[in-house]
Order: sequence, then C-alpha cells, then structure tokens
Amino acid sequence: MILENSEISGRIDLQKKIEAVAKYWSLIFIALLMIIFSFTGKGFLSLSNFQNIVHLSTVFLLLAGAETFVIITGGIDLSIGFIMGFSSVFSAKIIQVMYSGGASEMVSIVVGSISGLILSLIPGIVNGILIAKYRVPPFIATLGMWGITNGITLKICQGFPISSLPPKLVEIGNSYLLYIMPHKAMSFFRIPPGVADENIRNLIRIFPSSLFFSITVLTILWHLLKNTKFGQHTYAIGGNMDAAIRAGINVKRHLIYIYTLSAFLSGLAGVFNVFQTGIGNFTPYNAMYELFAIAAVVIGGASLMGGKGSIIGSILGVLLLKILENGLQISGIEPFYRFIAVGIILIIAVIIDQLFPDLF
Amino acid sequence: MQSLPLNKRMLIFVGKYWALMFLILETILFSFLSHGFLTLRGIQIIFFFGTAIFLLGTAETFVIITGGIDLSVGFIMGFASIVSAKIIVALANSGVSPAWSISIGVVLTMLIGLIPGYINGLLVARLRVPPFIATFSMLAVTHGVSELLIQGVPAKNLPYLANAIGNGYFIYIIPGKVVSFFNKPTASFRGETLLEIIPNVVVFSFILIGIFGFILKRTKFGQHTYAIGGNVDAAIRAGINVKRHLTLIYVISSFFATSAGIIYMLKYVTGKADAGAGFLLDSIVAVVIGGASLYGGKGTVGGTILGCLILAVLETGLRIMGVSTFDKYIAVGVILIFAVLIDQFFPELIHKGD
Amino acid sequence: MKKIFFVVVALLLIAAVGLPVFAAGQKEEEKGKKELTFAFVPGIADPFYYTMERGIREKAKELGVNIIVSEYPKSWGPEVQVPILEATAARGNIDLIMIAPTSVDALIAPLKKLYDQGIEIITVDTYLGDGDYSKPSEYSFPLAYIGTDNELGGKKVAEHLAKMLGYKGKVYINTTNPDVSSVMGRVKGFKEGIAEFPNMEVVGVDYNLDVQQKAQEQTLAALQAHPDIVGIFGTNLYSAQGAYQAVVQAGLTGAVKIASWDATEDLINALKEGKVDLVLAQKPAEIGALAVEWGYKYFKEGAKVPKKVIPGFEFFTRENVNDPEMQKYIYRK
Amino acid sequence: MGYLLEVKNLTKRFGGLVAVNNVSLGVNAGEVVGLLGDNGAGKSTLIKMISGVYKPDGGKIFFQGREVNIENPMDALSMGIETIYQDLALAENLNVYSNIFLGREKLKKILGLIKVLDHDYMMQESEKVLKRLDIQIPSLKNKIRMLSGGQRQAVAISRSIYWDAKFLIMDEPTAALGIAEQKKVLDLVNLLKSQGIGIIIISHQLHDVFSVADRLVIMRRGVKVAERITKETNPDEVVGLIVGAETVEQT
Repeated sequence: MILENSEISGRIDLQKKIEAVAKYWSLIFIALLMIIFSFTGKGFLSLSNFQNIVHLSTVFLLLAGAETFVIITGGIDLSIGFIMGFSSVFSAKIIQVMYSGGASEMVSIVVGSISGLILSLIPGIVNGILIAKYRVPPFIATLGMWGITNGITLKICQGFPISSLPPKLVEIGNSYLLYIMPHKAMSFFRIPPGVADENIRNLIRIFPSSLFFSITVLTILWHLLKNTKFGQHTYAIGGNMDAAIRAGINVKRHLIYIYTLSAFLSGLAGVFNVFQTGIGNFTPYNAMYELFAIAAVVIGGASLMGGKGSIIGSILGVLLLKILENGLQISGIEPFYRFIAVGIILIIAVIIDQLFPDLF
Repeated sequence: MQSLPLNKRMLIFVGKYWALMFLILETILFSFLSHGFLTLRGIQIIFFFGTAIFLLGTAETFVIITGGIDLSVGFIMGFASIVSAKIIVALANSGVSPAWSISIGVVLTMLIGLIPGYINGLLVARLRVPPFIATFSMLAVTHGVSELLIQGVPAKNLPYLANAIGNGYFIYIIPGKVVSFFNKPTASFRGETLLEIIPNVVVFSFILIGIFGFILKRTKFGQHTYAIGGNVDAAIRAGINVKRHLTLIYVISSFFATSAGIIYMLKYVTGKADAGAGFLLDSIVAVVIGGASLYGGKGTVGGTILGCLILAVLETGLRIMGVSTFDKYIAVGVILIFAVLIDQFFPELIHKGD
Repeated sequence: MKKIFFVVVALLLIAAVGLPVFAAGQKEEEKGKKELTFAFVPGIADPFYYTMERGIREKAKELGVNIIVSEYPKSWGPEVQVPILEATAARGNIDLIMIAPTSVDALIAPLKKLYDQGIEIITVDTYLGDGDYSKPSEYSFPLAYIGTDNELGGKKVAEHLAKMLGYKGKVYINTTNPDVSSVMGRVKGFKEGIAEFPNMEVVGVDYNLDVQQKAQEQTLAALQAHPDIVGIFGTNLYSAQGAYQAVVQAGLTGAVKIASWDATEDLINALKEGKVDLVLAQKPAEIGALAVEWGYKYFKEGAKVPKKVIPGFEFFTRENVNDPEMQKYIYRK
Repeated sequence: MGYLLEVKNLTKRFGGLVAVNNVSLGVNAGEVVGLLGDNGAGKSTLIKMISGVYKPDGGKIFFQGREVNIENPMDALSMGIETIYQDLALAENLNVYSNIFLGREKLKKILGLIKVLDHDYMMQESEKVLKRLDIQIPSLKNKIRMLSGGQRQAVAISRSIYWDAKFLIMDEPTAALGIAEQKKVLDLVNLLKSQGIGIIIISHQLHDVFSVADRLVIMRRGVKVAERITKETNPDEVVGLIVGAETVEQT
C-alpha cells in the first residue's frame, strides 16, 4: 500500500511538473526563441530592439485585448482591423481639417482623437445589438461591419492616407521617457538639445511612451477582467450562457458592452496609429489584423468555445508572435517560413490546451 | 387551431424563399438598369468568375453543416494552383506533350491537394482542435509552403493548351456561318460577332458540385453529416464513426479547394499563393445566405449556390453599372447582415413550412 | 409587427440598391452615340492609380472623350482584376481599354479576347509579356505600353542616393511584392546603380506585401541587424512611408538617408520636415493623359501610336520641394 | 451463468480518479434491474462502458453467455444492446424517422449502382413501430426540434425497439416528463419486459424504480455497495444505502 502511494504521489509530482510546463509554455517558448535568436540574429539581443518590439506591438496588444473579451464570451470580432482604420482616418481627418483651419496643434489633436474614439463606438454598438438582440452569429455580424466600416473609411479618405497633420503627433507617439547621451546630456521626453546628426546613433533612448500607454490600458483591462463583476460576468456568459441568464445577468446588455469595448479598443489602436505614423491610415485589405489578434489570444490560452482566456495570456501571445517575426527578420530568414511557424505554434497552443483542459 | 391568416402565410413564404426572391429581384433590377447585364456575355461572366466561390462555397457547406469552419480553403486553392503549375511546367520542359503534362499534373495535384485537408481532419477529429484554429494554422502553413515553392514569384510559362482549356468554351458560333465545338473557329476574324457558349470550367465545376450535392442530399454519408452537425453525441451513440466522418469532411473541403486551384491555374496560366485568399469570406457568406447556420446541422448545396449567385450577380451587376468601389463594400456588408437577420426572424415559420 | 417591419426594410434595401442604378442607367442613356468611350482598369486601389484617374479624366474632358472607370481591385492579382475587366467591358460601346495588367501572362488571354471583339488596348504602368509590343508575339496586340522606365528610375535613385551618402556605406531596400513587374524593375535598376560604386553595398531586400506596418517592422529589424545602414530605398509609397517612419522611430532621422518612390503628400511633407531625403515622382497623371491622348489621335486622326511611351519622372529634393512648378507632380485625386 | 448480460470487475479511471471500481452485476432476460446511486456514484460511467461509449480499463463483459469485446457504440448496437440516454441523443435537426434509423439507414439503389436513402421505407417502418407502441406523433416528417419532451422520449424508445433490442439501458427515462407521460413510459417498460428484454434502468425517482424493477443495485463512489430484491427491501433502506448511512452504522 505504501509503495503504491508513493508511486502515485510520484506520478502526481510528474504530472504537476508537466502541467507547469504546459501552463507556461508560451513563456518558455519565448525564452527559447530569445536564446536562439540572440545567436542567429545580430542586434537581436539589445535594449533598442526590445523597445522596438514593444513599440510596434502596441496596436496589436490593443487589438488582442479587444479580442480577448469577445472570445471569452464565446464570440468573435472580425471587424476590429477595419474599425482601427476607420478611427485612424476619421480622427486624422478631423485633426487635419482643424489644423489647416487654424486651430492650435494641441487643440486639434485632442479634439480629433476624442472624436475618433467616440465614432469608433458606433460600429461596436451596432455589432453588439445585432449579436445580442437579434442573435446574428458574431462571425457574420462583425464580417458585415468589416465591409461597412471599410467602405465608409475609404469614402472619407478616397483611398489616400490622410496627411499634412501636425508634426507634434509623431513626436508624442515616438517619444521616450528618458534620453541619455553618454557622458554628455540627459533629458526627459525630448531629445537633449545640441545633439547633432552625426552623434545621434549614440543617443540612448529608454522606455518608449507607447509602452507606458499600453501598460496603462492593459492594466485597466486586466483589472476589469480579473477583479470586477463585469469580468466575472464575461466569463460566466462564455462558460454557460443559460446559467448566466438564470443567474440574473443581463446578458444582452453585457454583450453589447463587450462588442462596444472591443470597438473602442480598436478605435484606440487606430488613434494610436495616427500618433505612431503621423498619418491617417486606412486598413489595407490584406493586413489581416483580426486574424493576428485572434491567433495571439488563442496562443494565450483562450478557447474559441468561450469561457477561457486572460489578458496576460493574450499579451504573451502577441509578444511571442512579434518576437518570432522580429527574430526571423533580423536573422535574415525568408518571410515565408514565418507563416509556417505561426501555423505550427498555433496548433501547439491548442493541443496543449486540449491535453490540459483545466489549466488556464 | 385556425388555419393561418393570409398575411402570416405570406410572411412564411417570404421567410422561406427570400433568397430566391432576392436573386430574382436583383436580376430584374440589374437587367433593366445596367446595360449589358442580361446578355449571354453578362450571364456567362457571372458563372465563369463565380466558379471559385461556387467550389469553395460547396467545400464550406460540408464543413459548416458539421458545425465547423474551414479557413484554409483559399490558400489550399493557391497551393493547388502552384503545385499543378509546377508539375505541368516541369513535365512540359522535359519533353512530355502538353496534353499529357496537364493530365498528369491535374491528377497528381488532386492527390497532393488532399493532404492539407487530411491534416485538418486529423487535427479537428482526432486531436479535437477547434476547426477555426486548425484550419487557420493550415492557412498559414499552406501559405508559407506555397510561397517557398515559388519564392514569391507566380509560377508561369505554362503550355498554351492550359490557357485554351481554362478560357475555352463548349460551343462557338459565328452567326450564319460556322458552329464549332471546343475550338475557336479558325475562320473568325477581328471584330466579327463570335458567340461563345458555356465555358469549360463552369461545366467541370457544376459536375463536381452536382455529384457532391447529390451525396449530401440523398446518401447515408450526407445524412450522417447533418446528424453530426445537429448532435455529435447522438451521432456517436448511433454508431456513426464521427472521427472518420469528420476527417472525410475536411478532405472533401480540401478536394474542392484543390479543384478551384486547378481551375485557377487553367484560367490564368499562373500559380499564385494567394490565388484564393479573396474568396474565402465570400464563400462563407454565400453558405450562410444559402440558409446554413454556423452552429451546424443546417444547409444545402443548392442553397449555397443560390447564395453564391446572389453575391456574384450583385458584384457583376454593380460593376457593369459602375457603382463606386467604396459603396460596394458597404452594400455587401449591409446585405450580409440583413440576410442573417431574416433567418433569425423567421426560424419557426420556416420550420413549420418543412 | 417586427416581421412586417423587416419586409419593409427588405423592400427599402432593394430600392436603395436600385435607385443609384436608375441614376446610372439614365446617365448612360443621355450619352451621344458618336463619341469615343475609353475605359480605365487600374491595378489596385492606391493613390498612384487614383492620380492616374485624375489625369485621364482631365484629358478626356478636354478632348470630349467619355470615360468609364472600373471598380478598383482590392488586391493585386488577376483573380481580382479580370472579373472587373470583363464586367466593365460588358457594358459595351467601349473603344479603348487602358489597363494596368496585374500579371504579365494571366491577362494576355482575356485582353486578347476583347481585342478580337474590336476593342483597342493600351497598357499603363505595367505590361504584358516583357513589355515589348513591337516584335511579333502572342502579346503584341496592344496599341502601346505607357509607363515609367522603372529600371532607369531605380538606377537614377541609386545615383542620387550615392551622391548624398558620399559614395560609401550600406544601403537597404524595402519593396512590396516580388510579383509586381514594375516594382521589381526598380529594385533591379537600383541594385545595378549601387553596384557601380565599389564602396557601397546592398545589405538586404524585404517584401512588405503592400502593408505599411510590415514595412516599418522590417526596416526596424534591418536597422537592428545592420546598425551601419546609411541609406534606404523604399520602392513604392507603402514601402517608403513605412521605412521613413521606422527611421523616425529609431531616432535616426538625418543619420539615415531615405530615397522614396512615389510622391504622396505624406512623403512630400516628410521631405519638407527632413525625414525623407529624396522623392522620385512618377507622372501617373501624365501617363493617364498620354493614354487618352494617343487613343484619341489613333481613332480621330488615324495616327500611328508608338509601341512604347515613356513619360519620365521627376525628383523632389529639399531644394525644389517648394517650387510652384513641382507641385503638380504630387499625387492627388 | 444464465444471465443475459453480465459484467465482471469492470473498472474505469479518468486520470487520477477511479470512476468505476471493480463492479460486477448481471441481468436476466425479461428482468428489470434498477441501478441506483447518488450523483457521481459511477452509474453513468458503468452503463457507458456497456454501451461502448467508454472503453473499460479492466474487467469483462459477457453477453448471452459469451465474453464480448465492445470497442465502440456500433459493437453494442449490433449485439442488440440499446441505450436510451437522459439527453435522448436525438439529432434535433433531423426528422422523426431519420432519427429512428440514424446510423443504420435503409438504402436503395438507383440506376442499379448508386446507393441512396430510402425515405419511403424508413417512413413506413417507423409508422409501424410507433403504432405497435401506441405512440402518437403528428407527422414523422417533423423535425425533433418541434416535438414535446414525451414525444422525444417515445421516439428514442421506438428507435431502440425497432432494432430488436435484446437488452435495453435507460438513463433517467422519466426525468423530464409530465405525470401522464411518465406513466406511459413505465407502461412501455413493462411491455418490453414481458417481451423478454433485459433492462437496466437508472433513475433518481425511487417510486418509479420500485414500480418496475425486479432487483436493485446500489452504487456509491464507484463501488457497488449492495444488491437487493425489490420486494424484500423498502425505499428507506435503499436511501440509506445510497447516502452511506448503513455502512456508517456498521463500522
């Protein structure tokens, strides 16, 4: 008996270890990738490269955050990529009109960004109403909204990116918290004066503002999902819609909120994109932002059946995909291998999820 | 229990046949209002360019009835176009006659094209990976492999015969002079009226679609497909080998995507990785308009073809009419949502009518 | 009630789709019979072709030619473009089609078919086969190819950039898609140009598939892998915009020189702000105008159209960017 | 010996959990055995092993005196072991006769070679079996989705009867039914018993079990804890066995 017990406990120990590996597999995978790439890619393992990665991930982090909420409820939102383009073009257009009409830089930026954000709520509300009230499958409702927002966006900008925006935008969007010129100068938020072009390569930049921005937003989302009634209800709806209804949760209203939140976050990504690039970008047809976000969320442990997923998981998902992409680029590997790698990683993610159903 | 009042019966009628009515109305409108729509040419354009979504739509019909979805069909189509082009070019260059190279290439590609579907099926059926993810991964993998095969540059230099088959017609008529089959009359000269009737690729597609439509509607295989979509547990307990069946479903889907890829290769004499990328969503939309539910258990090949036609007529009609591109996106989005709303509002009426 | 409401919505929807059709239909009724009608089929929805459309419309108005502009393809490829081409041709009464073929071979058959029906073809920006219509071949039927000499352009960009860099250092290319003939010509020309300077080297070519965000990521990665890159060539607007934004983000503005192809407003502004150093402006409007003009001459005067028309290009630099003369080369609708 | 169906030492594990532990039991032809136990006692797992949904980790199954190997549901069905589940396992999107024939569709040949579904035959046969059991359903072409709970139960039972069941497993057959419908189902059980069919019935409704079962088997935490002849016991004792009061007293 005793022998048997120890055998069993040994087995449980092993199982626990395996489960720990399975649970943190994305983290382990990221670590592995980093080790490999620091050998294969010159310049991969450096502060500036990681800052680049997080800076360029900002948009995707926001989109994945949006998709996380939707997927936990068991839905899907295909319109996020185009809502992003919609808000980007809309806010840029307003900024452009105000700026050229003589409004000050800051006023036009603030007014433009806020109106872009508010407008981006509309497609979300419509999505939510269609899905919650009229029981249109999320796939179809958001696919329809995909076409509609894309059409409206292109009508506004006529196929041209919106440009001639105040230069301040890019300055804010690409600024860093701290600039250090070794042995010479140090300053906050702006490049130290007197750094000439030749020396600019030596300037050290620390902590991009965009990281500050994404940390703030994601912390709020994390808190919302993890510690609030709203988050709890989101999981409940995804776990068992009937149970949620019987428990007195106003599921319809909640779903409308979820899709509105998703659109709002996509809108935020769009506005940020204006800051990042200095132009209002419509979303190109083949960008497939939504599929990227869905992939990241699934890698992060969410299930498309609903009821599972977390913000931290989704963040890891985005970082994994972005580090993979960046590392392969720096290592000079053909982009085509990247597609294959993404596909295989996704399958690994889901199979791990299937093998250990109670982990996440 | 009184018999239903007239307006209710009308509603049932509308709910049941709205798609067909929409198609008819759409066709009537366009034929009055856009020049050159209701002509032999206009109609053949709809069918000729519709082949891709007809085939991919049929693929999705099978998958969606089982409650799944196949996102990889577009890139399997591209993969097939590349594989077939590569094989044919290689054979032709090594001295095999064009007819033989094309035949061998097509047959081999048909076989190779089943592989991604088989893997999809294994992932979904055996490893219980959600179809969305399994097929999305397959999308990425086939995309990567296709691009690697051609290094980013579309495969070309196919024999002229491929072009002749892909863009050929069954019957050619020069009114009052010549009728010829399969080959363009040599007597024709530029500017003369030449009637070309029934494109080859349309015939080929509809034979395939017809066969599989029949299988779905009339056979045990079809019945089991619906049963799996309706209630997997019931299907398992009824002794249906669900795993094997699902695997077969994804293989069928892959088979149709491969056929679409081969037709692409014949039509455009190139192989291109993203050949079918743009048709994926259209084909899913067509299936849904055709009355299928993404929750599974419902849908018919006939309905899907109806859905495809609604989309193809709309696209072609708006194009011939010259409506701006941007408005078209909006129109398609609105119609899509509307299509599903109707379905949501009439379910009980539709079922009573069955 | 709800159901009746939906039937009403259905009817309204059909009417909404129908009404513009009515309007469009009536417009076509009014058109005179003896006027020439030219159709324009662009390659993809992007500012280059929108600008070309403007040139076409202006010239057509001047000459009294009817213009039909087809739907803009949402992505690059024959499977998107050919259906649009055929649907546009199905409207009938078209004398000439100006098209940017999205494939050098896939477009031959459909265009030949239209040619056999009596429609003349001019290819703009991109071409069929190898672009040489003067020798007999299965693709020699178009009246002409009108477009920029991309290889020459690439070479000139290389020369300008080399000069700015003092003829030394590493350069990097960001481009769109290996299956676009025009863009590949630019890359080829640029590489040849750089190869003439022994102290210069091309350290990489990335394909962004026409997604600006991707261009930005790739450029940043390239800068990371090769910190000593001093010059970048972005071969079209998405590549160039992504590339300069990457440099801005890396804080290397000024230290890395950027040569770009295609004069969008954004790139011109960036040039003014010092973020971009050289902009090659093709003349899309002029390409369009030339196509209309030659077509008109062919039909009205029986003129012999040259098989190849090369309208040249202009360079924007910091010195001339504010010249009133140059402003017309900026891409606008 | 002599049992129609007998299981010996059946065991099933799920990971670390032993759902069914060394359970043996036998059922005679024309006998109804009630399988009782609290939630999680392992009743469902046990019958799922008999019907081929789960594969046992240990133990043997004998049917008609021979040891049998049940790999999947089809094996069980082909031997004549039919199961009616609590959730009925009907495909709601299919009509009544398609469900009765699900998995064993009658085919006919057209053009001499292509096998297609024989709808007419399946419809007629289904009508016959419903008539035999005195069940009324408006139209056999109706989809299951449109039927009431009792009608669904009737469809599920007629489905197993049609296939000449020798042995029937019923999981909570009366749970979701109204009073009149419950009685109807119990009548059906008695009818089947009189036709020589062996039946295992799982139910929480002791009243129902006592009214039809000849023998009772009680399970707790995956173990068979008792077996009683129905006439020799009473509901109080059985409840005690189910919740484990008896054992507590004994120790």
